[in-house]
Amino acid sequence: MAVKKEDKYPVARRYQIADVQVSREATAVKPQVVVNLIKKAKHPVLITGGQLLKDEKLVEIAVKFYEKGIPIIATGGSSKPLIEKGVNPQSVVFTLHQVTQFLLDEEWKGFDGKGNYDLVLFMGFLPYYLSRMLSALKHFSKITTVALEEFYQPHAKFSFTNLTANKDMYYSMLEEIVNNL
Amino acid sequence: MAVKKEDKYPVARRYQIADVQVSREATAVKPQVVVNLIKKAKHPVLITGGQLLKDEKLVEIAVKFYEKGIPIIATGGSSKPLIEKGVNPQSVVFTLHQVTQFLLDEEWKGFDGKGNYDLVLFMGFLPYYLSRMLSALKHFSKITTVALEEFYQPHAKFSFTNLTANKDMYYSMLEEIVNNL
Amino acid sequence: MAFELREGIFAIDEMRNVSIRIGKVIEEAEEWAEEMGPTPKPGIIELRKWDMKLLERYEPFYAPVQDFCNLCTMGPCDLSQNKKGACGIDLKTAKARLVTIACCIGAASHGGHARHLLDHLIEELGEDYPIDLGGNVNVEAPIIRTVVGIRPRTLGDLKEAMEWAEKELMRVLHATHIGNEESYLDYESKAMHISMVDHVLMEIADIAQIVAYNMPKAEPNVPLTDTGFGIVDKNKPVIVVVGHNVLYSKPILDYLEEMGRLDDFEIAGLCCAVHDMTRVSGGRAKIFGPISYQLRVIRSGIPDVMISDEQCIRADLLQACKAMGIPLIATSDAAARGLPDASDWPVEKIVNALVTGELPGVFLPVPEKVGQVAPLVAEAIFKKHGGNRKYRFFANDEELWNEINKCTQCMNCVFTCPHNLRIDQGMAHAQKTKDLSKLAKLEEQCIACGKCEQACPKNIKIINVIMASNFDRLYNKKGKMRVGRGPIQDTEIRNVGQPIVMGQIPGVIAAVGCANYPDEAKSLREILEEFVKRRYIVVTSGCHAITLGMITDEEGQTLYEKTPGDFDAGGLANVGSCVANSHIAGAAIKIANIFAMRPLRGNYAEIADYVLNRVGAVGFSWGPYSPKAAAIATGFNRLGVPVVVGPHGAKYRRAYLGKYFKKEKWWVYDIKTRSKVPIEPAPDALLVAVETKEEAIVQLARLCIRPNDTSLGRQIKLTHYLELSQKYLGKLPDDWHLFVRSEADLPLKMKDELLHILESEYGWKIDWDKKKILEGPIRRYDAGFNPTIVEEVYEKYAGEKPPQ
Amino acid sequence: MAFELREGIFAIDEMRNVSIRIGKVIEEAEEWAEEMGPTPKPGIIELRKWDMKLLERYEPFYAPVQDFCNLCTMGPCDLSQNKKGACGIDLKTAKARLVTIACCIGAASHGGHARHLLDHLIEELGEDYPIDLGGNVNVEAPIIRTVVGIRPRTLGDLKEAMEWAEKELMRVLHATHIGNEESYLDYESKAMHISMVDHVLMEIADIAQIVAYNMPKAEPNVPLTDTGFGIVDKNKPVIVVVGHNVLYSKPILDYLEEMGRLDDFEIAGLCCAVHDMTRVSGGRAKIFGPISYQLRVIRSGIPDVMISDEQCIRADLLQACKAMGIPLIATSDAAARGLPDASDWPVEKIVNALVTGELPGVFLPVPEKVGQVAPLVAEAIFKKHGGNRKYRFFANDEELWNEINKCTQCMNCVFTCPHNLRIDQGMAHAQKTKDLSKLAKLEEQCIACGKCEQACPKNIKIINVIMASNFDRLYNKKGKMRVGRGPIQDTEIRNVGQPIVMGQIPGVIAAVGCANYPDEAKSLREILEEFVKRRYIVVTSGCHAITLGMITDEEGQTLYEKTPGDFDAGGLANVGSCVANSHIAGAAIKIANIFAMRPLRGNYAEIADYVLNRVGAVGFSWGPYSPKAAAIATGFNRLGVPVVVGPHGAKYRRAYLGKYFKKEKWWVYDIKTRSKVPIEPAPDALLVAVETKEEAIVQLARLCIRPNDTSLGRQIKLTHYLELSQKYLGKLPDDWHLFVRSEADLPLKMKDELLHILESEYGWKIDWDKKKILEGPIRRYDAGFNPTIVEEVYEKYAGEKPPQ
Repeated sequence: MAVKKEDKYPVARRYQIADVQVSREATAVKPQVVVNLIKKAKHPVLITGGQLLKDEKLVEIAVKFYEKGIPIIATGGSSKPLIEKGVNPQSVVFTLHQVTQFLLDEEWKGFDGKGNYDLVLFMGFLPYYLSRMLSALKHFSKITTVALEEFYQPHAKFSFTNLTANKDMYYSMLEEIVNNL
Repeated sequence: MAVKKEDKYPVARRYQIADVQVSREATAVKPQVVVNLIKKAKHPVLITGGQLLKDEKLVEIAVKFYEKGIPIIATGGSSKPLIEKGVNPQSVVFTLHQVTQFLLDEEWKGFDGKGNYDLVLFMGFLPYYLSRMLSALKHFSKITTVALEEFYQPHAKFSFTNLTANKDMYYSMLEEIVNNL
Repeated sequence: MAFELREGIFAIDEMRNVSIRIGKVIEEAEEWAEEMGPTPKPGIIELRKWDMKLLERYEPFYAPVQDFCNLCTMGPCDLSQNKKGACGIDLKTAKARLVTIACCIGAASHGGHARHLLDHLIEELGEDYPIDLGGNVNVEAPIIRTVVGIRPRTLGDLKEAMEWAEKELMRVLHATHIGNEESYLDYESKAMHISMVDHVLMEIADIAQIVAYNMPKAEPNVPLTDTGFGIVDKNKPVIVVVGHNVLYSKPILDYLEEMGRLDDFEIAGLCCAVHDMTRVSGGRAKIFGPISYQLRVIRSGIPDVMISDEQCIRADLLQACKAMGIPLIATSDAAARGLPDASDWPVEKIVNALVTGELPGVFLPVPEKVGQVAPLVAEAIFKKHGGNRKYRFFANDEELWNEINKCTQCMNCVFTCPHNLRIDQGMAHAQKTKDLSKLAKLEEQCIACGKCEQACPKNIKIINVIMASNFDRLYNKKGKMRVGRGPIQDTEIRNVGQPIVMGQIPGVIAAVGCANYPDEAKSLREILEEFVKRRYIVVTSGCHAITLGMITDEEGQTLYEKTPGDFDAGGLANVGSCVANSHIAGAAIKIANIFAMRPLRGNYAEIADYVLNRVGAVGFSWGPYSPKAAAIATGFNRLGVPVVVGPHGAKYRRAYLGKYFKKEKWWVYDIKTRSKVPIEPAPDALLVAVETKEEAIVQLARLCIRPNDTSLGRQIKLTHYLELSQKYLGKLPDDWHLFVRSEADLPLKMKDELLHILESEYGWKIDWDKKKILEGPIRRYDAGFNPTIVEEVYEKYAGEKPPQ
Repeated sequence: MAFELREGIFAIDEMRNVSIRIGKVIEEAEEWAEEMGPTPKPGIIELRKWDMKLLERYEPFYAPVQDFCNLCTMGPCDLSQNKKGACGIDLKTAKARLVTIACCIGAASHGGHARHLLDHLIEELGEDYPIDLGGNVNVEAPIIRTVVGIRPRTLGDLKEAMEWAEKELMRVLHATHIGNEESYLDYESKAMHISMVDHVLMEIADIAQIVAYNMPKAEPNVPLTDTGFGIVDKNKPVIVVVGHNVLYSKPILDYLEEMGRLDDFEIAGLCCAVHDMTRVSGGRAKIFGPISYQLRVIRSGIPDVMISDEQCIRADLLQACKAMGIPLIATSDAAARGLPDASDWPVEKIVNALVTGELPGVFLPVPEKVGQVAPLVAEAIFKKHGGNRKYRFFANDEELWNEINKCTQCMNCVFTCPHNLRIDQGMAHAQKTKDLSKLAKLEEQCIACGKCEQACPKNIKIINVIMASNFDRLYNKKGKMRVGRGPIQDTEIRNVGQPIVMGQIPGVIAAVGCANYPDEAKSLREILEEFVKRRYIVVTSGCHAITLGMITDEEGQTLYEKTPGDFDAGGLANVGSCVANSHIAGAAIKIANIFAMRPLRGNYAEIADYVLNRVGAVGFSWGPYSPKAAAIATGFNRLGVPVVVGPHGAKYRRAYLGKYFKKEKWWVYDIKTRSKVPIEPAPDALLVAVETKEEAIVQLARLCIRPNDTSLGRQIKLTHYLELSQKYLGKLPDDWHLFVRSEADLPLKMKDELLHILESEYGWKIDWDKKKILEGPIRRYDAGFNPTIVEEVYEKYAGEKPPQ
């Protein structure tokens, strides 16, 4: 299930060498694992970040997630290109910082009123900013976090491995997920 | 060379879960590796610690090291049982703290006047105390450090794996080293 | 027995060992009539109740950078998943403690700075030297008045505030010792306390230097000063200052002026030291750039002598200067840099040691001597090279390309860079195509921290490669910064007080702090220009103010050149260096005082409550990095001012984030109706990190909304909020309806559309004939609405206990 | 116009706004004739030169616990292998900065404590309340005299020292902000500075409480007080205090005394709070144990009410008490513990809330109210259980065994335990054999930090298992501690000054600090008993003093019961709580002053130089754990007193370790011969961590050697050093020959043997007829030897510049 060395995947290398914690590091996962996680989830959500403004491919992927029925919380201005492509995000104005604060609250009902989310996918964030949010969620919540990022995110529960040297692989892994939902 | 999972050896588990650093962790090694390191070393030394006062077996092993020509720096009072068994340590009165300070000084000629040591073996120390000294040597010297301890020592260059659950294995690994020198 | 009455110590004949000290002789007319409020010189728990109000609503959020603690010898302890360590502390409390320590360090920095200035100036000018901030400033130390409860009239008076602050630092730092607070809320309260102290300390420092050095006194129309590499005349000896405390470098100006040789030298610098040099020199000193320009400047080889004082200076400054053959004079006792103390040496000996290279630098904590030594050294070094400074990052192109060609794209640099800049791609592109443009692009984002070079296994001089790749642009950068004006005038406050409190001026955006921007520096201008154009009041200081002075548009103009320096709608006021941030907090306080006549003296909670509910001011720090910035932000938070930080700000570990959905937390007492009323979540955060400039813009507009807005004010604020959300987020914001109290709050142009949405999406009832909202809002607008969340304030004005 | 002259503020008729304050009216006879020395109220660089002398010889040693920094938002930064971070700081400098921060926090703790006490006592007793430490103490504040340069006669005078200290804290903490010092040496100098300030603060706190509360005043024969679980009468309501500041708990005694009900209650406690309670109560208060007894006491269920003040208290105290149904009264503003502030509530309301369990605790920072509330709560709670406290770690054996049987020997506990205690083996042994002895054994070493429970996947109450396994021993522990005596008498100093300086009293061993012992607590007694028997002077304080009061020998006696309380050869003097450590440093200073007539006033470097070269005192902290301990040790170091710490002390990251082989570093100026002479490396370390008690004993003896020892003194010191080395290390120490200056230095009994060794092993030339050493020693002994390493001191006494 986890990405192994003998696979074609690069090693999971922390986005920041000194971003170390005692607690468990993310399991580096292949796309199919993410697909399974989503399928099993009761209330999944995709949170998109500001890097969508600089990467059209990520917008395209997010749209596909949306089309497959995964609701989207759009942060950092990522809502704009998404809305242009027909997405109706659950929220556009709250920052990831705020959304994370909400996620940490077990009483929160989610933006859709259906209760807090159990599986949260993250895509398109500045790595250091996302890392802190994942740390908060790791230590203070039970939510399953999945980082669908170019950089491996150690504080997520599950993360793509490090794909910075191979952007095509990154995109194809994302494609593999949305295609299998 | 390094201890691998498929071996009979237990996993290398830090003596203290939160004693984390960014820098490399010790390579967990088998006895034969230590033998090779010693044989290749130009000026090796064994430093013994206070736990020899509580563990006769360690005294016995240290005596064998000595008999095989490895000089000993005895700290923490470990000199007493060693001297009783015929060992003539290079030093008895300096603490590991002081000895480490000396080791960090490239100009130090060693207690024997032959120049600083290039390979230092550690045996019989309180794990947390040794850990700090190994950290100093890791960051501020080029000396090769080898921890021959029951607890895996992450800041050494090389260390036995964690052997706390199997003292017999610990002893037998030590025996294997001295027998092959 | 008779004696003349002046201040001072008197010996009386025949009375041994008796001294008579004549206290302050105060003109009756000047007596401060204001009654003392409830909390003058508050201790560490006096304002705890106010803090708990804030913390109840704005819940602390912790994003641990490390999940363990190793401060005591029982550790290290694993605190992950909020486990407890050996002392019993859990992860959240440990983080809150660390935040408190950071705020203490931040406050101590401004405090050490203030104390040194104050002692020095009192020694020079006397305790009685008057505090005169010009005719337009009568409320001359609003923070000190509000917090300490005194009205300082002289430099000597500032000492009283200083001593109180020193006492509080010891008490708060005490609480961070192992085995004290058990609750993260109490640590947050203490962090707020020491950060309020920090604001007092900044005010002391800036007032002292303004009056003593005759810096601009609340003048909106201060001159512009030159910024950028391009403005330095390299045919003169160049003296470069770096740090924060002008007291060490001002004597250089004084000495050269005295000698009539000012024109023979270039005096330029970095960060707040030069910020304040421009304030004392009327624009004669020139600005290289913000803090992130240190390695750029040193490795350019331009300085002929470097003067360092304290704070935010590279900890390898001596090494960096030494590598370039630039002599260093370290001046502050906070940063002696391991150098020999040359205080007692004759000037010639010092100059000689530095010019010959016998010593790479000296520690010279005697300002007057620095004034003499620095020009002599610069001149001698200049003579050596004759203005022909060879070094420009690389001696020649070959050297540059040799470095570039070493790169193997191992990406160690990328994984250690604070911004994960894709240096590998820039190098690869250059290797393949001989085109430096990708590397040059990095220069716009690079903070020149140099970590990449530490990580590079090939020892490539990456910083130099980046700088050299953008050489022409960097070297020719020119801009203009408006010199720091100091405080806001009482008259300005009188003009804008009402429109701010009512909401017609949609907000005050205070862009302050350091230069760890997440993006190209020009994003800062893009964000602020949006607000200047929309006629918000924009205020700035510190490295943000400097950066703004370096970003030119297509016409080659900075925002300063296009905008007046008033504290008024559509103005861009630069108050000055870091310590001048106190004038921004002071302006908020003065609105409560001058416009609303709220008493200041020892009356912190009432003032903060006023600001929180009424003054639509938002702090903005796009590139915060230091403990000082943390203290400044936390001090604003306690005063009821929300702060938006760039994404690096998430590394401060702690934010204050309210939850719109916790309806029970959003209430006020309304003094008019004698009731406890639910309110809209405005502002809904006190500290929040945003990721992009788009997000920053929308959040800033959003957080300007206040419960006390009039209908017109709310309408204006919502207009901007909604427009900006549509512009940058692609649609109306999710929560706009929460801020609608009546149809009069709705932006005029969108009124119908919005009413329809309220009806269809939110189920509100609308009377379509009258275009009135019948049902739906959290509360109705009431013109006499008089909100407070402080029981004592309620009681004071309502004359009765607050309702339950 | 005439007015009477008293101290105070006077209004003069007709002169508005003029106050005349009459300063101190000092009797001429009492005038302090001593001239002011060179460094009164030193700033952060005034003593840098002295520090650099120490640091040159005693090189800082860094053992990084973490090799990265994440304090600013440019980070986190990898500093491994001494790499530089984004701010340019390298690993060593970062560690030195952290040490400086820790010392600041330590000093701030004593300072917060001192300030609170002082303000409170001045409010109660007035500024003029005299400082009277008894007839035998004329040099009543040696540290303040030496450092601050004043001679405090009243509580009010102490404020002057306090304010100076607060100022210095701000300046030192300032220097720890990002971007200040570049050299680890300068951070060490600042750590030393704030640690010297720490000693001033401890002196303020202890002098204030001694004079105000009439604690024992330098009395050697203070009463013994009871210690241990066994001495608490469980048939009375039990009030338990924990923390450090007696000001909050003393009112309980006062109130009960006033009510005539002292005998109806047990007042016991932990750590320094009860240490000082025994000083105010003449032994009425009882001591449960040192800081590591907190969970032991709480989970035993014995307390009926718990009073916490500040420092070293478990950060989960409220949770721990709540779990046991023990109401908590938190009293200090440094540790409000998130509790509601009950200051304004009527006593009944507070008592009711606590007794009914409506609230688990209150924050009550009003000492007088605590005095009333605590007994009422204890009595009510006691009534509920009627003395039949059910809980004794486990309700019954079954519960205990259920817990034990859960253990799977996963060893998570072992890998998180500060001592790596083999809990797994204790559990396994019990599971297999039903024998609890292995678990019981752990109780002797366990500091009850509770981390094991956090790590246990089965949620076993490991602490309770360990305590219950040793239940009878623990519950019946009884001992005696000699109550803290306060300062050392001038007369005692007069008696021992010469023998200490000459060396005939082989040394002063000061055992101070916390309870993080590496071994069974009894090892502390074993170590100190060796020195008491050998007629060293042994001094103790804090948790070490408490622990010594709990370890009984076969005869059931503690070391106190077998040893006089004098500051004299063979004595064991307990000075008091943590803040009483100031009297130990004070004693060293007083030796220089009273015996050697060296002037104290503002004369720090000379005094420290004197102590370093002449006073064979060594600090010893077997179980140091806190930043306070770090500051105390560093303060001793600056004063020239070496400190030996237990192995956990290595986690302080920094030591000061000289190198015997760097011969150029071991020199002094000899004022007598007007020359610079090489010396023996004595002492060769200022801070060193030892691993075992054997090593501790030898190091302590070794570090007592001083260059100034007379032949007789050296002979005695070497005798002990050599004997102890032979006894514990199995042979003569490696370096004994370095300390031999002439044959007269040699231990008499071993003289021949040693001469032979010197000849055969070290190649010394011996005149065997006269049994004289001809060649070999580093230097010859000279009776008039007058060493100093301070140029100014040399000049002062030699009347000329020192030789090169």
